[in-house]
Amino acid sequence: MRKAAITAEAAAALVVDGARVMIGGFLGVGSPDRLIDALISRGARGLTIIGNDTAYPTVGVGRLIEAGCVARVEASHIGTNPTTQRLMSDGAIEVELIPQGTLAERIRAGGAGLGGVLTPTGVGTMVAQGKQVIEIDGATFLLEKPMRADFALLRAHEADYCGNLTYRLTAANFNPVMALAADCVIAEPDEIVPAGVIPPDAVRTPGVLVTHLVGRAR
Amino acid sequence: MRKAAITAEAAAALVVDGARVMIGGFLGVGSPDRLIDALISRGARGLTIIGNDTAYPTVGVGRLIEAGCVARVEASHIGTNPTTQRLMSDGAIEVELIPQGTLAERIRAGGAGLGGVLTPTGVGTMVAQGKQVIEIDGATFLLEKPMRADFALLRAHEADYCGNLTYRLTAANFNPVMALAADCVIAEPDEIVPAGVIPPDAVRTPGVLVTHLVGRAR
Amino acid sequence: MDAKETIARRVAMELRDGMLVNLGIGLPTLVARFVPMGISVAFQTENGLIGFSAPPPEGMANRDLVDAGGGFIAALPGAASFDSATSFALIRGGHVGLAVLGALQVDASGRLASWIIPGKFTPGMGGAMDLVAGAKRVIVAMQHAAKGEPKLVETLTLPPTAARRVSLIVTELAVIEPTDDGLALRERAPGVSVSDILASTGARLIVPDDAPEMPLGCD
Amino acid sequence: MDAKETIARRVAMELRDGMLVNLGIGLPTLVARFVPMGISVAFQTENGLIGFSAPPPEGMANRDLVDAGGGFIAALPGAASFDSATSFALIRGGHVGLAVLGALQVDASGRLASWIIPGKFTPGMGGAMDLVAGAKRVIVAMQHAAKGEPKLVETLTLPPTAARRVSLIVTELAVIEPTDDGLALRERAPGVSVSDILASTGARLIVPDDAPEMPLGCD
Repeated sequence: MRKAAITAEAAAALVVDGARVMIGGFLGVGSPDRLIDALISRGARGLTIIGNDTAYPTVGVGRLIEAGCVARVEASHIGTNPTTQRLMSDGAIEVELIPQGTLAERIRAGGAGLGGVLTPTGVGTMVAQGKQVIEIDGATFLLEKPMRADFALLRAHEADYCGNLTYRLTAANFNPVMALAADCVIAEPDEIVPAGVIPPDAVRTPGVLVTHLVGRAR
Repeated sequence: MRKAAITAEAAAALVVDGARVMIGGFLGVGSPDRLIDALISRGARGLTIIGNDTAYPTVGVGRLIEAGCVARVEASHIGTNPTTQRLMSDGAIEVELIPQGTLAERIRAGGAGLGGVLTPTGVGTMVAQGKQVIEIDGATFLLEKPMRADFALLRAHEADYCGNLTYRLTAANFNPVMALAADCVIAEPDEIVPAGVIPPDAVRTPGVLVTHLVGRAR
Repeated sequence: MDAKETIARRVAMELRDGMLVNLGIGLPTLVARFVPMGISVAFQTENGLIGFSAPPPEGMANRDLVDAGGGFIAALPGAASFDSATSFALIRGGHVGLAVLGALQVDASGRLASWIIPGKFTPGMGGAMDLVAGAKRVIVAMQHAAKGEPKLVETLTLPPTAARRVSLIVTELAVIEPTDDGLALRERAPGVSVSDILASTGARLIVPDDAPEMPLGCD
Repeated sequence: MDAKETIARRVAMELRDGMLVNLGIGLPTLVARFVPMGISVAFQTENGLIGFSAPPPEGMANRDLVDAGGGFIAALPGAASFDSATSFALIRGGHVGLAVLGALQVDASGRLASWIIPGKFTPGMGGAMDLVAGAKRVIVAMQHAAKGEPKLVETLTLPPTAARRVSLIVTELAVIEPTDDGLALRERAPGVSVSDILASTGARLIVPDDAPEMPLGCD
């Protein structure tokens, strides 16, 4: 089940304008920087970005915002990026704010074939507006819908020839759940190693979930 | 956050008669054999066992059944253990059968503070009897309740002094989700190593979830 | 070629390059022996591993490495292990391209029964209900009849494993596809006539003018 | 001792041996500096690690190892890393013994507001809503007033972060506990009088006959 590596440019060409795109990372840590570069270079437009945050104007997802690639953001936090704040106020981009744990679990549900997430988070707040509230054994939960995307752009530490991925320390964050929840999963690893180099117990994302690996720059 | 190791006998003494007990393992692989020995030695009675299966009469959870420790089983499969079948027919033990993926997800939900699991599995079958059916965006899901237990008895490969656990190959199975979902979590590792020997990225169950570690036999 | 090999060989013709495949315990396990040349598939064992072959070399078995039937397996280079929640996220989430399962019965609507014979034997559903609910394609691999009784029946007399219609049924006599109009005969086993098939089938079959012989690959 | 240190020191007195603790960005982060002698706690950063200290030694920072505020941290021996879904399983599932959070407002019912000032600033809730919903205890660590306006108010004028009542409020002036009857004054900061506290508080306070001075640990 070997995969051929593609370039970041070839990968960015797959990500069509207007697509729903999950991007791993937390304030830029664990974000696929070469894929982001390539999306900016090709002048991507109208993307919906799903991720934890929009980092900073010069970092991670923030660079896509700055470059005008983004029409909509679904994230838990945009407070570190004044550009996101400003474009949202101006009506130039839409922002949906989602509690961080709910975001992770909705993506996992989308990838795991579950019908939704029943969470106590957000009950009695603005987050509950328009959502079904379900009482179970005396406790109250919001029914949050599963999330999926057309593409997931991941940053990994190591990949092997089969597409198996490892992540490092706090750079894992949303990458592993996003690997489950997109039609096309593109992983940008720091290193690529032959099959068998990553022990089975060290794999965090099985290679069958990965559509394309971004190879080393020439 | 160091933990002191306790003996399997001391651990078995904590597991009171009549308790709800999750036990890791799949046909005995990844089951905590020394804890099972100790429960049999102390003559445990009336336990509700939650696990994938009841293995074989001389293996894993099957030995608890054989020794008369068990009043009730919540599992996905009992076909490999004729004793479980016979005791169920005789009315000597109760058995609730739960689809394997639903069992894993219900335990995870119990440990993750979710109100339930919305799964397509079991819709239109006997498993759906008495359960709420929820329609979400045109698809039908069963609402399956979260599961928790008084105790989780886990088999791990390595533990460190902080209680961090690793598992090996197919011996992980239900152990990691069970670590989230019991009031008292007792782990029986093959090896115990000093803090720092297991790299952070290799940890599969963070030590904060583990109440007691079973030490090496003297 | 015995009945089981015929079934396993025919099912193997449904494998496609790059597929993630889950083979049920028993007969479906045999399919792994007949993967067509030039095709690479990944096998998942739902107790927590993708990328295995069975059995391990003599004397090399590891107690922590078994398949869902409890038999020792070997991991291939590039194997990945994971816990049960992740394994069933893969299954329920549609990441398994093909699940091959045994069955006690399949009925005219394409539903299968496989986990309980009330009052007689209650093995439990294990992972089968999730596989039928979640895999992209589900193939039932079973002998056409058991103890002279047809296993293809008009309406299940045993409790169903899922409401979902399976994709294909492969027996040692025939390949049958459940459709909106009922069970359609697609292929005959070599040397088996349509009337042989009808005689062993307890459900109405839609019989085409010409049912070709099933391909069984080559060695 | 400045206001922030007073707050951080007092909150640190609530730490208990063996606790899993999550400190919010900003002021709450300071609590880690004042862990009482003889007590060992594990700090979680919700972006995916338990067991860290901050900052790393000069020149030793790793780009893949940061806290939830984006600052470089060091991992301690025995640290464990995990993804966001697992991190919030720990938070939502009640495995975090204590969460310390900042707030814009807390009202007489003990609800906090911390994630949006409609029309002015919309940082988002990040992990705060999950922490308030799931941690065993939630302590609000905040300055008593902002720009002369009380942050303790009768009823929130900002959107709440959760319906749940927080466990304790610690400011540089007082320790206040939300109860069924309203906000109860528990302790005064050294040198602060009850009337000082009342003057900066926008909600009714239940004042005891004797409000002791808050303990601030020793160095």
